[in-house]
Amino acid sequence: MARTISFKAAINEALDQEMSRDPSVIVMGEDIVGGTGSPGEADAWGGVLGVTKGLYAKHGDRLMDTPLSESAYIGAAIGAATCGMRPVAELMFIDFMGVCLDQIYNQAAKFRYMFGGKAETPVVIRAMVGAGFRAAAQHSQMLTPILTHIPGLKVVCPSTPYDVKGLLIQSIRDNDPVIFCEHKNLYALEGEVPEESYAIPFAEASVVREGKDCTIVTYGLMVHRAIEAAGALSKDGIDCEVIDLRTLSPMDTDTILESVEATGRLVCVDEANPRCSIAADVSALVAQQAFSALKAQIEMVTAPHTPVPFSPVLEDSYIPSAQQIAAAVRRVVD
Amino acid sequence: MARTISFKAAINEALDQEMSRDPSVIVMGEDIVGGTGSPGEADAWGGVLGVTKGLYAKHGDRLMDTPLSESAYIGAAIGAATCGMRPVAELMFIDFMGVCLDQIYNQAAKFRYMFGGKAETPVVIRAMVGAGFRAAAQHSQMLTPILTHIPGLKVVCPSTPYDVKGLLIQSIRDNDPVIFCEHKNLYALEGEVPEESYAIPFAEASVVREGKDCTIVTYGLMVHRAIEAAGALSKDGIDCEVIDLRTLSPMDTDTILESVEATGRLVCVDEANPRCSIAADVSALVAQQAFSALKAQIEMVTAPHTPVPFSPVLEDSYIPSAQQIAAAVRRVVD
Amino acid sequence: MSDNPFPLSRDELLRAYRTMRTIREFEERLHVEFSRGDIPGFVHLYAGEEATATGIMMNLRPSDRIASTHRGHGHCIAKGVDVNAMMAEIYGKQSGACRGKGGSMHIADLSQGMMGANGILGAGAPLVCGAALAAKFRGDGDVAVNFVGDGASNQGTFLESLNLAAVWNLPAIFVVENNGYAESTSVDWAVACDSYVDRAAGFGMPGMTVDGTDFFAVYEAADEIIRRARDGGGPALLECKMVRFFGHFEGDAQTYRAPGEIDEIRSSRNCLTLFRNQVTEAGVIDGGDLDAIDREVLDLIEMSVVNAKKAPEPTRADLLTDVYVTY
Amino acid sequence: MSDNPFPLSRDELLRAYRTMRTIREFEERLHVEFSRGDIPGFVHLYAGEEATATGIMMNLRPSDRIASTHRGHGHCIAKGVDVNAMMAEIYGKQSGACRGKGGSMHIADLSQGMMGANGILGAGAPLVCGAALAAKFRGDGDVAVNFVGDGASNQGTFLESLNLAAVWNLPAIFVVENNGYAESTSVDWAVACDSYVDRAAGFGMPGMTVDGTDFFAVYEAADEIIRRARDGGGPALLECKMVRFFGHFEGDAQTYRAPGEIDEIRSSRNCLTLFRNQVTEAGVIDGGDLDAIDREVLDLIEMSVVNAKKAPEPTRADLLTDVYVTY
Ligand SMILES: Cc1ncc(C[n+]2csc(CCOP(=O)(O)OP(=O)(O)O)c2C)c(N)n1
Ligand SMILES: Cc1ncc(C[n+]2csc(CCOP(=O)(O)OP(=O)(O)O)c2C)c(N)n1
Ligand SMILES: [Mg+2]
Ligand SMILES: [Mg+2]
Repeated sequence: MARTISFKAAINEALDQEMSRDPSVIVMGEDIVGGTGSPGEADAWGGVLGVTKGLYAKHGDRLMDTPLSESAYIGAAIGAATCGMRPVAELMFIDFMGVCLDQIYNQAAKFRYMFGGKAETPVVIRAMVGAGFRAAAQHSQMLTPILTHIPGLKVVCPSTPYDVKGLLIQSIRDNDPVIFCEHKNLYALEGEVPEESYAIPFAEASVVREGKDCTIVTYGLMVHRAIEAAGALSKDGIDCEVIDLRTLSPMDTDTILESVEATGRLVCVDEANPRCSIAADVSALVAQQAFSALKAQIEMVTAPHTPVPFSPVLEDSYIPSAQQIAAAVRRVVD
Repeated sequence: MARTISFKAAINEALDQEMSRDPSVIVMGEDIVGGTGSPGEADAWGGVLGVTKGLYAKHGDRLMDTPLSESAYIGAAIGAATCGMRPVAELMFIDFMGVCLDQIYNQAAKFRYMFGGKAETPVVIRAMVGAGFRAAAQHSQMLTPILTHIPGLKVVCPSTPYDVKGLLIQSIRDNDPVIFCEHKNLYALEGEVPEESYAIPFAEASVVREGKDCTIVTYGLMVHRAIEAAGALSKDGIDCEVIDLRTLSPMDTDTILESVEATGRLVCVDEANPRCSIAADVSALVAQQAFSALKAQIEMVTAPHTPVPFSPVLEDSYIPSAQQIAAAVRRVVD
Repeated sequence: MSDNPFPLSRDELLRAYRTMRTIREFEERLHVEFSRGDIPGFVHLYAGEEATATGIMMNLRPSDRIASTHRGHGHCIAKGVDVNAMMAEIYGKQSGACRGKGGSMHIADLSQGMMGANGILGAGAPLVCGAALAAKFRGDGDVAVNFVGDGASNQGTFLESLNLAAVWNLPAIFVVENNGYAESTSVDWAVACDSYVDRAAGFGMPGMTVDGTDFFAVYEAADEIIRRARDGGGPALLECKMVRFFGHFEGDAQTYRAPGEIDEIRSSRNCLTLFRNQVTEAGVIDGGDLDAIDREVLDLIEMSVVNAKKAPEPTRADLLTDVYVTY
Repeated sequence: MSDNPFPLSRDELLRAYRTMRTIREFEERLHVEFSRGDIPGFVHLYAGEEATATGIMMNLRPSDRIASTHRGHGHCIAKGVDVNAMMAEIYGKQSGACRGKGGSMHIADLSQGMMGANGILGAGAPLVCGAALAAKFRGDGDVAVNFVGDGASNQGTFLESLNLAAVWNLPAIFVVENNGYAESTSVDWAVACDSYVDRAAGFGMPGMTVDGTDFFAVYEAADEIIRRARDGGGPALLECKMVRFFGHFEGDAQTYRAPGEIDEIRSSRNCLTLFRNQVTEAGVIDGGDLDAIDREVLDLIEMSVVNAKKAPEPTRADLLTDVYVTY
């Protein structure tokens, strides 16, 4: 039975259902319970934005607060994953990966290969990504291209309450390390979500809008901007297909290529910085494998090559807009 | 007066000349002097592969060994840079950036922007990159795409003794943070290098081979493989232009675009892993800005989406070969 | 008036009080402005902790460097950053200390030796090692001070910096601001050692613990370790036990606190009241002079808010500048 | 023969000796093979340090986990990893413990509780916290042991893991293998604290220091702290003072050492000689039995090299497998 809940509630529900289903699932992070050792209410915070609120009451010590030591506890989640647990570790903001990246990319991502296929590391690292929160340069990055570059990691970035629940459940059940990117500006988004548990397979992009004139490939918050742009363009008779990648690694290349074969035009939209971005990656894929279908240059709409500014005025112009996306589409369809 | 010296000796000479020229230049890293506190010879190592050997004898305490704490000493170099020094910090292998990336990408790279243009951070971080050393998954990565993705960083990756000297001198004189990538399999390469000091400006790619049929864009060790491939192809009358980017950020887009305008064909070669790579970045640039000149799909030749294997047999097949490059060129010229 | 039992002159004491009061007023006002919805982003207030920033900074010169935390307003004000520039920055305006690009978590003013608030826990410690190293090369006796919270004191970045500072014998001071909480989590749970003196000993440096709400206790401890550092005696760690009057950040419901805890600390551990009592009871300053400062500070903060609100926003063009020295 | 004054049975003592001898022979042979140019990449030898790995591992069961370092051969052998699979791995062969993909710095065998040698200093500590956490959830009394070098003990990753292990009260043991050097750099310079006992205290856990070349000293200290950890008593740190017979890695000229240092330690601090004297003088084992083991080990290592050399190389297809569980 589906009902309307928020993106945030859908994450909470996915964690709750997987913890109930599988005793090897444990959840750890900074203040994800909240109030450990403090005199007041236990489970006071449920995470900095309340995403895990209420889970401690149901699942008790399988949720653990941690000291402020990301290398230690993210690494501990990874180590526990090689010992039969299915830890979900919260890295509050993806920006903090700078203090624990080694455990993610030299350890978790490489165990299986370095050990000749003899290790499994079913760990999920949940992290908030993206700008728009007025949180400035160190709390607003996407960094999805950096993680996508690394062999051995899987990278997920959902755009709807329905997808975030199904993809988080799949991530927890998956036997490889998964970086689960939650756009903080989607937490309040409401949408239809079934009560029962379900998993959405990786490497299956969703065509959120069908169209014949131009393909727009994107993910995360930008999916909604792309849909907005497509809506505006349709008034001028420009019919866009919008593809939500949902998982960046592995990526559903077939859906992208088939769409471009049909439309002959491509605009890649990425909230990340431009150099070596997901937008560049998708552009390169198509320029190599669907070149003959292309009727025009491939346009990219990304954040500029700058850190994220604090000023609301500046931050709003930093984040790619529906107008910029529409303009890029016009450049390729004219 | 130019004479033939090794890539390694050219790095040593650049450091020596800049230390003599500018007292604010200091050099720090693990065992870059070698033997600190030990009973035997001072200056025993001069770096794990001897790159800084002999500098301590000339410049004394301006070269500093460090404890094995990359966040602390790389961050110290960054902090000192904001106080008027020009530190050159050695991160032995770029693979180790996982334990100190925060200082590089959230601190050094963002100070100037976060502080509204009121900071200068003239730090150079030297690191060995690349495969072929039988050093396995944690000592053989390129990681250049990750660093190139980050606004505020400059990324350099030279391919010859001449370039490495001139680019390191420029890096030390530059007022922004520079990641200076030294391919460990180029250290032994001999080449003509002037004795006197000289600086090579950033964002000036070098056309190491002119040709009219196909443009090959690459950097680092791959430049030599590309030249080898071009040589083989010329025997079949295929005339390749080979562009050595030299600096990945900032990147010389004009030289790339002009070349593709002329040849109409592009092969991007990158020793890094494929997703969100430099190869993808250059492909996307051209697919967007020189599309109309393209006569064929853009090919990429990169390492596979795997960690670097230890076995010599496997590692040799991991690194892009001249044969793979030549085959890619044939796919676009036929 | 009776003669002065304090290590500071009457004028210095007035300056210290003015600094503490300015911080308090700045934070109390931000709390109000934030609740009105006028302030963007995350704001972490320093109210209750003023005596520590002030007690340390009264020992520093402009050329000494400090690296701060996400809770940096107090450090900025005490180190001499202009209050109007700070307020404008927090409002994201072009006239801000960072031209609106940094915000509360990234206020910096290198001209005052303030290397920046920091959004990354523990990140200031290596930077301070670098500033201390530069001072050592200059040989001018400058020091560098790193502020770190109790929670952040568990970051590897901070811990390995302690070792580096000791090994290089740097003029670096590490001030642990122990306000009992890291977000909602108790320091008693999260920090394994019995005392920060032990943790300092684990890195071969002297450690001290003082009441961070007692200006004079902080001042005197800082005086000793900073003097030693200037003389080449190397780094030290100072734990200041303090209290946080507001939530972790604005909007924090603080249900993890004990009932009545906030009222209790506001009345019994108010560093401004304590200072006032100390100097007036000693008869060195009379209350009227402090009241006068209170009024002046009130006006200063009022003006800073008025100015910040009417200051121009950055322009779209500003988005693309200050990335590199060249643009 | 006279009765046994040792904490281990005669059979266990013979097993301990065989383990130490196997490590020594394995490393001495690699030294020779490397100098012939037959071994690819970096090789860090454990010769001289055998008593520590063996003394610790004699207290562990197969289900206990360990995380090792770049100098991991000794830990592997003592934890029960097959010597032939190890040798083949070091030669990069398909029959290797990691099918030739890992090499000397990444040998692992999870079936034996060996979580891997590691090319990143300090990286094993968080992993051991995780293994200890899993054991705690299982409640089966298993422990996890992290080996770390003196130099790597300055890594923030290691340091913050000590705090986490203490805060979570994990059955985790941290063994600092202090061989006096980190590459060419002296521990006396690079590690600021007077003693690792102090560093442990800085993270609220007991610390001990023993002679890492004395098997019995290591065994007894490990027995105590591991027993306590199994009983829920929490983590501990054990410093083992030891000597490195070879260079940092093969090819190291070692000019940073004192003249004659190597001869001196090889004669006066040879853990195998010490053990032999201890058990023979006590009359528990006679030398002949140990000589027999020496010969058997010699054959074992010889065979492992012969097998490794003639083992097939991985095939090109192997390049693209084992990246994910699905391929
Ligand atoms: C590396 C990193 N991890 C986590 C955070 C999120 N965070 C910001 S402040 C804070 C609590 C800090 O507590 P403490 O160090 O005691 O300082 P206080 O807020 O009490 O002044 C946390 C967890 C961060 N900013 N950086
Ligand atoms: C994070 C990181 N930094 C640096 C290195 C390079 N490195 C490998 S071994 C080593 C020395 C380690 O010394 P120690 O920890 O004492 O171990 P030992 O070699 O003496 O056994 C160094 C610096 C590394 N592998 N990882
Ligand atoms: Mg605190
Ligand atoms: Mg050592």
